[in-house]
Amino acid sequence: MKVSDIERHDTDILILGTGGAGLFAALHAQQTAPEGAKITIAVKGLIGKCGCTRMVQGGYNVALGGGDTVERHFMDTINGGKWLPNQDMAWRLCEQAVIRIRELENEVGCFFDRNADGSLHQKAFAGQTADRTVHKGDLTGIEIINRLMEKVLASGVEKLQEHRAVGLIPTKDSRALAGVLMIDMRTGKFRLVRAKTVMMGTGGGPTMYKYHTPSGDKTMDGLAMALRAGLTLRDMEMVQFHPTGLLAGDHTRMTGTVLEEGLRGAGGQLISHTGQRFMFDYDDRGERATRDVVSRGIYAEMRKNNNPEQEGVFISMAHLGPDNVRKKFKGMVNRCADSGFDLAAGKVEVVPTAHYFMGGVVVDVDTRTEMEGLYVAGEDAGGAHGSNRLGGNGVANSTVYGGIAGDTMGRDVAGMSLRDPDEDVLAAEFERAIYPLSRKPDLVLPLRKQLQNIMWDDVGVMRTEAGMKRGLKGIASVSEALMDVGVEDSNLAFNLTWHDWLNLRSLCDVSEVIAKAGIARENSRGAHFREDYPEPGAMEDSAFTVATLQNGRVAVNNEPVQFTIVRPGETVLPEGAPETLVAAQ
Amino acid sequence: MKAAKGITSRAHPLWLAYILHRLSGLALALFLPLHFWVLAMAMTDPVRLDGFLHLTEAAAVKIAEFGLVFLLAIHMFGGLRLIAMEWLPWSAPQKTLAAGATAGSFCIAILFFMKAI
Amino acid sequence: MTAEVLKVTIQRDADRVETFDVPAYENQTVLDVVSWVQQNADPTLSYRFACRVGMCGSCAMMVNGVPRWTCRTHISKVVDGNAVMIGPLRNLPVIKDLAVDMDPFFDKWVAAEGVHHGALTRDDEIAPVHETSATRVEANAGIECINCSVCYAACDTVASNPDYLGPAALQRAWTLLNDAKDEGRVAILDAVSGSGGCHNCHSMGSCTMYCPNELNPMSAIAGLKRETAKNFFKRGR
Amino acid sequence: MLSLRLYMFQRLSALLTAPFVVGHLAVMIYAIQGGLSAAEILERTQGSVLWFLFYGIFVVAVSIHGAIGLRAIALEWGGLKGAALEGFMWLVGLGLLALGARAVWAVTFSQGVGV
Ligand SMILES: Cc1cc2nc3c(=O)[nH]c(=O)nc-3n(C[C@H](O)[C@H](O)[C@H](O)COP(=O)(O)OP(=O)(O)OC[C@H]3O[C@@H](n4cnc5c(N)ncnc54)[C@H](O)[C@@H]3O)c2cc1C
Ligand code: HEM
Ligand code: SF4
Ligand code: F3S
Ligand code: FES
Repeated sequence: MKVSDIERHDTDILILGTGGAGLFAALHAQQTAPEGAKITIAVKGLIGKCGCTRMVQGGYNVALGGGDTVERHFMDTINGGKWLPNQDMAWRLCEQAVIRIRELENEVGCFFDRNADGSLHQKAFAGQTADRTVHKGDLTGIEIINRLMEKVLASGVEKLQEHRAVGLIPTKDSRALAGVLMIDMRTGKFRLVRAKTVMMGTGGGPTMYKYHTPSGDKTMDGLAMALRAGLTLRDMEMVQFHPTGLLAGDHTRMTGTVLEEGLRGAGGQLISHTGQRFMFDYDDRGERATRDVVSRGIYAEMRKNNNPEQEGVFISMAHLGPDNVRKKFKGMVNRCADSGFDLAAGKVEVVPTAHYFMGGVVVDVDTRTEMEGLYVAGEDAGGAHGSNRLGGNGVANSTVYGGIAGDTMGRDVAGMSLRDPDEDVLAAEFERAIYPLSRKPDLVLPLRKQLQNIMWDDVGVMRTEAGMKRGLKGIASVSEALMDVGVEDSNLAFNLTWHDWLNLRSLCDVSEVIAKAGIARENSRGAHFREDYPEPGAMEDSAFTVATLQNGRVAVNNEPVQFTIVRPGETVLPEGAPETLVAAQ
Repeated sequence: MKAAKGITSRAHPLWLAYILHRLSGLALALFLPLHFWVLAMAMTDPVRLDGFLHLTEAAAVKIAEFGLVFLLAIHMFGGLRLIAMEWLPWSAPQKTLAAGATAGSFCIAILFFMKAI
Repeated sequence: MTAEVLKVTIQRDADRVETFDVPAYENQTVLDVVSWVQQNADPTLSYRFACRVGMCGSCAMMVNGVPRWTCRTHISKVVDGNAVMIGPLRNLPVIKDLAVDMDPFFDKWVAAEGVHHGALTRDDEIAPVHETSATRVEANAGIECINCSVCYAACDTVASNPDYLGPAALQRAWTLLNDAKDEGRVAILDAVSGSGGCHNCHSMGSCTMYCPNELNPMSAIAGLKRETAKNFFKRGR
Repeated sequence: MLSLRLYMFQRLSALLTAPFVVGHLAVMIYAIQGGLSAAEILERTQGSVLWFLFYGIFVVAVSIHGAIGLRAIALEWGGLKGAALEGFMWLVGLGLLALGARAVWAVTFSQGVGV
């Protein structure tokens, strides 16, 4: 294969990914772009059938009155993020969520659960001071994405399905983006799609951990591409772990998938290897403490036990009455039953599992990046959550900012024209992607497992400087070893092994950034916990990490947080507002 | 018949009801011209008609006719079942209906058979 | 499971199958078995999955002749002795090996008007809806469909009539018809009354039988037939 | 490719047919006692406007119903499409109607109007 074999394709607005961010961008771009503008949506899987927005269970955070306000939602988000969020982004998220949820119900056709009087039902995730989470049973994401997917499929946008983006190709002066290099996965051929504006919504995805929840297509491709293209990434040490991932063994993809938060909320108990409840040793809210706290509690118990035969702890629901559990958590009970566990009457082994990535590309409140023509939204964008994302703020973030990206692109595109790509970068990105095809074929999987173990052990739930340094070495050795692993090139059509290789390439690249940013943050905030620096540090002096690639090396710096709306110790809530509106459980 | 390729586990009551309905309808549609032709002999050749009707005495023909009445009955009940489930606002006891339709057809056919003997 | 090695036969082409020896592990799903083959034995094997927990509907295949979500099917549930036969999902064009092109399925979803027709906008309040109202209950019955195409693969009418919209698309149309917020009644009824419409369904029930979500497209389609018939009398067409 | 109209014709003709089938079966069960003969049949039916209407409507309904039914089978199992399919349906329908009409005529009025 030669560079000259790359097929060239032009469009006006290109969208990468079809999660909440991608699909909303497509709809909004259509509403705001000038008549006749061509919109193209490219995605690693099938439209709407990949990514994590579809996997959202718990729901969507939005303040809809009843005492709750945008201000309160905002304060919860800032507190949850331990004062690290970009406040303007967090504000916009909370404010626009109100509009977005109405759009979802009224224009897109979602149906969310109701109260007896017909109004929207809202509940509270841990860390919220109001019943705020709108949901459709415990399958909220399916409802949101199915409805969005229908709209987009019916809208007549150009579809490039099973097209994997492998490189952002800038202009010669590298000021602006010219297009995106992709592999048409079904044929194995390359395609350069030039566009006036590109939105990246590839959804991060911390799947470099031994236990992880995101869908299989998410492997940090977007952030790896952004890094190579010279963009700045922030908060890269911030990996959220969900406390209860299913532990079903090494040989099943089921391992790591989420057992929902609601189980603990409803009174589910966590039991250690000795058969004891332990969460009250760590926090007086017990099992109902926030995700980060429970994850660390479980991790500590696992370390105490240190038994490779029985790694995790157990979640037990039986005391709530098996029939009751079966009725209330039908989906979860069935899912466990499929892998041979009885959630209703028995106990199920669980581990913390990498769930969400708070870090991402630095953007402004309109999703613009430093590079003209490139916009980033959803989990790929950093800033809105700071050090921790509240349950329910993830899908709100991707849908709110996806829509904003669509609007912004639709407006910006009018004054823009197609740009010529830097052919040298194009050639380099192409060579990079076909690199393994010229090596001697070998297995990719063992290296992926190796990386996942390293990240879990050394850059995981609890971190130390020594551990992360060891982790960096490990990452480097996997990274190097990968360059000696080839992929058989006899048939490149739908060649998953080639894509496994490329996935691992992205994961290695971003893992290094995570470890370096982790080392750079010498305190513990939100999801980032340093055993050697357990204190959070003064909130007034909060800083966030920024990482860039400089001369081929990852450099991490700290930047002070700008308290543009509220300063630590203050609040935007009116005086005398109650601490929480959630009725005590 | 492309339909036969692929899926192998079709043996559930509703699919069986469908195939029975289709085959009985098909058989009826094939038999009908024959039936008409025989009756039309009343006009053209009454003697031969009698010859045919006498054949009904023969056991083999009896069984064939039994089959035919059975087909008619099964198709009718099956069809009424379908129309009921499509047009009446209930649908839950589908399988029972399917079984009931078959049972009803059997009753009629057997009644016919008994009388015929 | 007693077998230590599974004999996994995979349909590679219309007329080519290959058998692989796959080590049996605890908690293995059909998807895990397929993945094992690709990751260890034949790196060129193609298949599709995403969520791995029965939410995305992209992993369905024919397993011993039955359409199933492979990510949620424990291998012990399907092995015959220690053998299992895996093929691409029926009724859709094969891209390669076990990966099919799902576009026809979604084209029909759209053709059945399977998309919200709303009159309200983001500037309007969210309308109150009573979950216990008869129409809402009916709409809710099919709403959890994940468009996995299992029912579409199970249906013999789809197999023999390329125009037939199929159970999932029609079920979506029925859901919308019952959705108090949807304003597309006429368009939906027209869409399901055309040449590929609901009247092609013979109520063979395989859709309902095999839907892994325990949904009932057959009864949804019966609902469409009822509504269109009523309309026929009213409007004379 | 059964559109709504064909569907309605088929269902309505089926509903129409059902009572006739029941009637027909009843007569058969009654008539078959002691064997069948041409004379016996003709005796019952010759010259009767009622029987003419009974069997006449029956034949019309069954022709419509059967033709649409076979059309579905021709489409799904026979792979017929387009004009061939429609032609087949009309052929079956008109064929059944012709044969049926001839038979009804034969057993009712072919020998002139009787008593
Ligand atoms: C199991 C689970 C449960 C969750 N529950 C909740 C919840 O209850 N509430 C909440 O608020 N949040 C929840 N989240 C988080 C939430 O899902 C995410 O925050 C959000 O959906 C991310 O949206 P996104 O559009 O950025 O990315 P995604 O929805 O993940 O979409 C990413 C898209 O990019 C595509 N893509 C990836 N790489 C490439 C490439 N190289 N080229 C082209 N396309 C590519 C993917 O295929 C996919 O289509 C949950 C997440 C998981 C995993
Ligand atoms: C007794 C009254 C009858 C009723 C209630 C009845 C009902 C039905 C119904 C509802 C169908 C549609 C099936 C479907 O779409 O899946 C059907 C199909 C059919 N019927 Fe009848 N029918 C009757 C009599 C007859 C007779 C006498 C014949 C003989 C010509 C006949 C021939 C057919 C054929 C060939 C089909 C097509 C089968 C298929 O599509 O699977 N029917 N019938
Ligand atoms: S109805 Fe069931 S089988 Fe059919 S697509 Fe939906 S979830 Fe899948
Ligand atoms: S299997 Fe097919 S025929 Fe109808 S009832 Fe289901 S769609
Ligand atoms: S992988 Fe998503 S449903 Fe099986």
